[in-house]
This record gives sequence, structure tokens and C-alpha cells, in this order.
Amino acid sequence: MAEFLSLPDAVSRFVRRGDSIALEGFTHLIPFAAGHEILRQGITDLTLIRMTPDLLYDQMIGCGAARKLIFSWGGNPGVGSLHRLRDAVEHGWPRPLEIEEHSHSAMAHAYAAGAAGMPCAVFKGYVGSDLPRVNPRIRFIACPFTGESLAVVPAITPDVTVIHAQRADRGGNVLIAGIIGVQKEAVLAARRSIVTVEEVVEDLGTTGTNATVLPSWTVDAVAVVPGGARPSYAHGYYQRDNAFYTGWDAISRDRTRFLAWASPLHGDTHL
Amino acid sequence: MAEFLSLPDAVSRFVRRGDSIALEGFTHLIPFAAGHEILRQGITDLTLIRMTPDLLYDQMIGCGAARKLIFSWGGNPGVGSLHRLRDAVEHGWPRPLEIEEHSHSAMAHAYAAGAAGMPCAVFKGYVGSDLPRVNPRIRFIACPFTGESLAVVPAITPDVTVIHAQRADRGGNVLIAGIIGVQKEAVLAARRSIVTVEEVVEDLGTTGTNATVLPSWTVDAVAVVPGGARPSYAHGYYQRDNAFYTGWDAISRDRTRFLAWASPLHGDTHL
Amino acid sequence: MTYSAAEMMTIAAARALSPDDVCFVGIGLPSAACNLARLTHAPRLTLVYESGTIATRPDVLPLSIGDGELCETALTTVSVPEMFQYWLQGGRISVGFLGGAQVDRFGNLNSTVVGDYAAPTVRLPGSGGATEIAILCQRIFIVMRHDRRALVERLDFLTSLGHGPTGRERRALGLRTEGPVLIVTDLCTMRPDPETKEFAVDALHPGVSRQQVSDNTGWPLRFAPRVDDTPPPSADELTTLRDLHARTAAANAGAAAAGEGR
Amino acid sequence: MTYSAAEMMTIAAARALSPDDVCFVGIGLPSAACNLARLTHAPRLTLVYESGTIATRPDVLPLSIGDGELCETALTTVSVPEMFQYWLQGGRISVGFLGGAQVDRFGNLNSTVVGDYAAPTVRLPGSGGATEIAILCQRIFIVMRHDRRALVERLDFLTSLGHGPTGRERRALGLRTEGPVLIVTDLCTMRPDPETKEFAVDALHPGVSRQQVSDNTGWPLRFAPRVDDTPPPSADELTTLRDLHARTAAANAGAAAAGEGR
Repeated sequence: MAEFLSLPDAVSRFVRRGDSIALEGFTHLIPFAAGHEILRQGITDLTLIRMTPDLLYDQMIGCGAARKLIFSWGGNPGVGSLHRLRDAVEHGWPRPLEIEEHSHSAMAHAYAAGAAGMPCAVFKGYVGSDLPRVNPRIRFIACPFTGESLAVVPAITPDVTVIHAQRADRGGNVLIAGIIGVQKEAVLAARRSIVTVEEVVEDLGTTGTNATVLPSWTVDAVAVVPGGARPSYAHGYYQRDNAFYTGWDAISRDRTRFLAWASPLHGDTHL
Repeated sequence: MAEFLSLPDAVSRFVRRGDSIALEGFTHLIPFAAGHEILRQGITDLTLIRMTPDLLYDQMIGCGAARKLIFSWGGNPGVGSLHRLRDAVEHGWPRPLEIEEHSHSAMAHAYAAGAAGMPCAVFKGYVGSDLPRVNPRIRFIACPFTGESLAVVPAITPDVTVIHAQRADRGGNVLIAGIIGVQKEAVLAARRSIVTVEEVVEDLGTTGTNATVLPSWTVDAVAVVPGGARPSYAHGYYQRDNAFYTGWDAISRDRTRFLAWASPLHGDTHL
Repeated sequence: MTYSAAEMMTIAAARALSPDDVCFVGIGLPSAACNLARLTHAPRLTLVYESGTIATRPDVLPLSIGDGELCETALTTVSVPEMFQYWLQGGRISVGFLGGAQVDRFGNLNSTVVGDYAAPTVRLPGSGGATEIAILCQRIFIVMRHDRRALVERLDFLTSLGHGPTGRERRALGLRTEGPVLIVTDLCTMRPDPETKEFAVDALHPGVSRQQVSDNTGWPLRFAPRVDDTPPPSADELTTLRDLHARTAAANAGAAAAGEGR
Repeated sequence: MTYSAAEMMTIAAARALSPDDVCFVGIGLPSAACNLARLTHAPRLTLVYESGTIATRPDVLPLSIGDGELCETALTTVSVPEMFQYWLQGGRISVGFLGGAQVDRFGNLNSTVVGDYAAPTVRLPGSGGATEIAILCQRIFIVMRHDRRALVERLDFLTSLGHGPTGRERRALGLRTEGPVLIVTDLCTMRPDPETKEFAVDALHPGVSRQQVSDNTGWPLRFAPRVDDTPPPSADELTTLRDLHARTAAANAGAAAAGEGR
């Protein structure tokens, strides 16, 4: 059963130094507030997992909270590079960042495999690409019926997944709507999970529907954090702050400007 | 793009003698009218595929339309046996019926694999069961990362899938709601597909939602057949005729009573 | 209040459920037992049916696993592939109910054929969800009518793994789930020996003798060191169960009157 | 009407789409080209974005692949795993648009690194959907700015398979999809030789010379036996494209005013 906690309490209870952690969101519903709380609490040595590490992971990497990144596309969508990610990979600043790199299809399949209790995901992928040469966690097996070569990657099973959703009911059941991404799979695949929500309502109104719901017994903590996805957006609540995404390019290009931006978020331990 | 056709035209255009065919439905939305039309047109030598062959397949098997059945549970839910199925397996009446038998999980995974363009489905299954001894299409492979033994079955890719859904819009997009079963996967896995619907509406009302929709370009024919699922039910339209299901037991127990029941459905060729 | 053996059996099964359980529910007695538990001592009990309905709270018992009532009272309804992938295989279910035509002393089940597979005397419905329910739910409760044709020395076909043909195979296969922990019949309840995994009677329903149970069992039946008497149904249990059945009968009669058949 | 090279490029890409195509659309030029096609000659064109939006009809161009506009105008929105499983891998997409930092003469693409993978000069965003889009869509259209750093003799990293490093690998691997059939740049369009699969210029945009194209290409560029002149943008194409961009700019300005940042 999900417990209702404050965001600081949820993070301190369920996120630990050295965890593998997925803060998922596909443009929509990115859990910025929870990510910033992790920085504030100085939790470090994280393995960050996400299909589309964008500004939030750029910020966490720039603050030195991550030792490894598992990802499939690292950019500022429609704007350009993630300069903190690049600085870490290209120059090891503020600390070296280990990379495990996949394709979107591989990661989507790997989250689904994690949710489905499978040790690995089998799919049609990586044919002719150099990625299997640089990632030993990409293998191939033959279909026992047709002989066709199929790609295999390990299931993603984060120590903890954090997502933002529109709302929960008083029982702690969570509704996700709109562009739902891989958030449901990321929660079901994880050992622990935190969901921040815009609001708590009496009734989700999902009875009798095929809505995307995480039942209370699949979630550890629900924290009510209105605006918890900003500058990302929450369908039905607020729009994406595209200006912040565009403006991030200049902030993140420059270590000094980034450090000034990040100073209110610094925990004690890592910079 | 789906074409709007009458049910007889849709069946004669897209269902052929000797086809492998899935008339799917999980208690809900069973395409009885389409199945009966197949009998009326005397299409035979079919390989019937369905997780839960119930009364419709009992009727089709009793009429001699099937040479093979691929299934995972063959009963009259809450009532008892499918006597026509039993008569075919136990006594070869009216013709012998080849059986390929799976578990629900295997068939659900195999439909999903078919929809996903995979040659096979890999899952945790069949451990310790005798089913792999009697079904050579159940194999095992080892996870390349953990060594764990995993079950593999071939993807289900029917020549034709027939389902019943609540409604289509004028563009031929189809909405399925309520207990959605494996119908979407069965259509996406098939080479050809027919959807019967209760009605055609101007707008499905699914824009901006996560509803279960089959876009027009995934369906070959849409036929408007109000009541097309009776005595099964259509959520939002009519209820299940439980009395018919209960009454079927007595009809199907007896070859003579069954033949009398079936006589209006006989095609010319098979009995 | 007087009561039938079938009522005792349903009530004994219901009592075995804990409030925090998430149950994969089959049609018939398991559905009655789970809903009875939900309406009595385990109001938070979560019911999942393989048709895709999650956390459903039906007011009447479904005739079929895919009845509209299940969807209309569920928190949400997912596709059948998702049900088997994320929910059953994902390890989200704590208790699965299974039955079958035959069970052996180690809780292995046959729901496939009586006789030879290729030329069966009786063709049974088959596995349905059972083969994977048996290996993927944390614990399995088995419900069976108690007679020698059902509780057999040797299965004609092993559809769903219990503790294995000799009681050792399940452990050897490395499964992390517990397997069958309880058999409930209309005569008694049985639990497996911690070491041998052979089921032994641990409680007799009121008025049932050891001899009667042994006579109706197809293998030389063991009794646990301590055999309890099953407490008889309470008035609350009986009333709740009968109300549930009465609502179900009334709803079905109404639906039959409204329906038409082909 | 005068027009920019970027406008010509977008319009040339749009023209290559057929009304019955189902497109897997990326952000930027592909999104502009697909929506332009939908608003001009191909109103039935179906747009699918990897964020899960199916048959979307955005009124403005998304800045990101997961913008709310895409969901709000889609027939339905599915999960990202479903998008990659049933829709891309299921073979439902006829045309995939790809770009990248580097392309070679056989349509292989690099969007991973410039320099050595372990110690890159430039760390690029990575594959995203591209690696599987390249092998699973029926046909691939490549869009690139035409310069020697982009159209290279040899890729630093092969992220997404075109016809293979020697033009023969794709066929040898047994893929049933066609692979890259078109490269659109701001200078020309190119199509692969049916036998060698080497891309050759088949049309020059208005005012562009052969020399100019060759000078901006990192390999010894071939020209098809017949090289056409790309028809200049029509008034309708230009107006529609500019209206689309104007609506987009207005919407973004409005959203920026409404938003607040962190």
C-alpha cells in the first residue's frame, strides 16, 4: 500500500546513495521536483536510468550526483546538446561518467521485461549497428523455430523509480494520462517507487475504463507536489515551459553559469 | 484503409477454405454473427485459434468446419464441457480434430509476439508441466545473462482475425472498450482482419485519450452488425445471455439436438 | 444455523485469505470464497481476474471470468497479454486459486485429460491460466470436492506443477514461489509437510471423521501431528455468503429475462 | 516568391510522401515536412511519433517529440513500449525519417559520437529510436544539411544501418525492409543505385550546380544518368509551410509568456 509522505520524507526513505534510479518521463511528466530534492539531500553515486535524459539528468550529472548513465537519447529536444552530460563524458567534469548506451526500442523492451518479471528482453534490433560492439550487455540469440537472430538485453530493474503523475485517490491509486511513456513499466520494474502527483482526489473516475492506473499496492510513496513536473508539463494542469528548455542551452554551456544556477540545489556532499 | 462491407461480403472476401483463423473474444465481444456467417458460407478445413474456445467454436467444430484447434481453455464458462469439442476429440465426430494445446499465458504472449512482428514469444512458463511433452511447439531457451530457462512458443499470426467491437467512426477506426482481451493483438498479428461493430459514429471521442483503438489502416473490413456478439455481450450495448450459455449444455450433449439447432447454419459442403 | 458441505468449503477457503492479499481469482468456488472474504474479514483484499480486471469489487458473482460486472466495478481493466505479463508474471499476485479434475498428494494438478492424452477418455477444458498461475503466484490454494476420483494416487496428466511428482521437483527447479500451501475440500483442509511436501489433513470440518476422509482419498492419507476441528460457519459468514448467492441468482434471472439468445 | 534553402529542403521532403504512408516522425525538419505534406497533397497521411501518439494532426509543430499538442490531436496515444513493439517492430510504419551528424554514401548514419567512442571529441545524443527505425520501417528518408562534415567518406560510428558499410550488408543480413531510398539535403535529392546502393544525385534544387554539391560532399559524388531540376516551391507549399511555422512561433511565445520556469 502506498504511503502518503512529504517529498523530502519520500526521498530520504526510498532513495539511497549508490542506487540505480529511473526518473522517467517522455517530455511529459518529468519528475523535476523529486530530482531536485535528491540533489538537495546530497544523495550521490547514482546510476541514472532513462530513455531520454534531458535537462533534469543534465542538472544531476552537472551536480556530480551520478557515477553512471544508462540511456538511449541524451539531448535537449528541439534545442541541442546536454552540455553537462557532454562535459562529463568528454572531460570527466565534475566527475567521470560511465555510459551504458542503448536504443529506444531496447530500453522500452527492457523496461517492459522488468515489469513482466523477465530477466531479459528479446526483440528485433541492433541489426548492423556498432552499438553491440561498445555495449557488452547487448547479445543475440536465435529463434528456436525460425533461426532468426534476435537481440537480447537485460531487463531494467531499478532500485527505485520516481515518476510524476496527474493524480492519486485517497487510497493511493495513481492515474497517468496523455503521453504515458514508460512510466507504468518503470514503476512495476522497480524494487521501490515514489510517485509525485499534482493533486489527490476522492475518486479517480477510472472504474469500468481501460485507463492507465498504478494500483496503490504497486507504489511505495505518493507525495503531493503541485507543479512537480515543471518546466516539463502535466497534461490537463499546465503547459511545458519551452522558454526554460531553450534558455537552458546557455546556462549549461558554461560551468560557472551552471554552478550559479545549481547553488540552491547543492547538497553537502558532492560539489 | 478499412472498407465498409456487409458481413457476407466481408466473410467471402477475406475468409478462405483452409485458413488459420482467430475469432477472438474473452467472454465479452465474441463475434458470433461472423462465425455463423462463416458456417453459412460453408467455409471449411479451418484451423481455429482462440484462447477460450467457447460456444461459437463448439458450434463450428460440431458443424465440421475445423480440422485443427489451437487453444488454451475449452469449456463453457461456469457451466461445464464443450460437448461438440469433446465429441470431436474423443470420438472424431463429425471429423477428427487436431489439437495444439497451450496455456493462457503462452497464447497471450504468442498473440502479443505476432502483433509485435516477432517470430516467437519468450516468457516464464510451462515449468514442470506435461504440456511441453505433448506439444512440440513449446521449447525452452536460456537467458544469455542469467542462464534462467525460459519458455518459447511461436508467435500466433492468423491468416485472418475476426473480432466484434463497440463502434467504428466513418473513417473505419475502431474502438474497443471494457474487457478488451487479446482482440487488438489478434488483429495486429493477422494477415487479414474483419471487425464487426455495433454501430458507426461520427467521432469515436478518443482524441487525446489512451483508449484502445485500431486505426483504419490496420483493419481490412468493417461490417456493421448490431447484436453481432450475442449471446455474448457488448459493454454499453447489451448484456450476456447467460441462459443461452446454460441451455447450450443440453443442446450440445446430443448430436441430434445439435444438428437440429445447427440446420439453419449449414453450408452446403461440410455435413 | 445449518449449512451445506459446499458452504463450509467456501467459508474455509475464504478464511485463509489475508487482508493484504492480491488474489488471482477463478470462476466458481474461488470467486465465491474471495468475495466472501472481501465482504467479511478482509475488506482490503484485492481481486484480479485473468480477463484483465484489477481490484474489482463485484456485487454479484460472475458466471464467467469476463463478465461485465467485473469490469464495471474494477479500478481499471487491462488487456489479457498485459494481465499475464505485468501482473501474473511480474510477481504481483500473492495468492492464486486452482482446482482441477485431479490432484495428487504433492498438490500437482490435472485439468487436461482423463486417460491417454492422444486418445482421452474425458477431454477436460485444459490449462487456461493454471500452468503459470501455479508457478508465478506467491502461494497457491487448491479447492477440490473430496472424492477418490479427484484426490488420486497418480495423475493422468500433470497440467500445473505443485511440489512435483515426488515432492522434490519444485524446489529443484529453483522456483522462488511457494507453490501449494493449502488444499480445501468439502471434508477438511490439508497443508504440506515442511520437508516432504506431502499434504496432510490439518483440520476436519465439523462432523467429518478421519475414516471418512481417508475413504474418499485415492492415496494413503496422512494426518498432521495435530488435527484441529474447523470452526463451523459463523452466522455472519453464512448470511453474507447466502446474500451473495441470492443477489447473483436474482441478477442472472433478470438478465435471462432481458436476454434473447440467438 | 523567394524562399530559403531550408524551405526548399522541407518542401522536397514533403513531396516524397504518399497519401497512404504511415510515417514515424522525428522532431525538426521531418515533423515540418510530414505536416506540410498532410496539409497539402497528402491529407490522409498518417503521422506517428515515438512518444506514442497515433494519427496525430498537430496544428503547430512540436518542439519536442512528446508535446501535449501531439496527444491532444491524436486518434489515440499508446505507451512507449507498445509504440516500439506493436507499431514500429510490428511493421506498421511505411516511412521513417532519419537524420544524424554523419551519413555515408550508402545511407548509413552516425548520431552517436564524433571521434573515438571511448573518448569522443563530440558526444552526440545517441540512437534514440533510429537504430530500429532504420531496420523496421519499410522505407527510410534521410534529411541532412549538405556539408562535408555531414556527408562523409567514413562514419566515426555506425548508429543506424543504411545499406551497410559496403552497400551489400543490408541485403546479406536478410532484412525485408528497403532501407534508405532517399536523401534530401538543402542542395539536392539523392537516390541509391539499384545494384550498388550508392547514393547518387537525381535532382538539384533550383540554382544549385553540380560542382557546388560535389564540393560539399565528403566522398567522390556520383550523379544519376538523368539529373532533374527540383521544381521550385509552389505558392501553396510556401504559404502553408510559413503559416505552420508562424502558428508554431505564436503558440510558443504564448506558452513562454504563460510558463514560469523553475
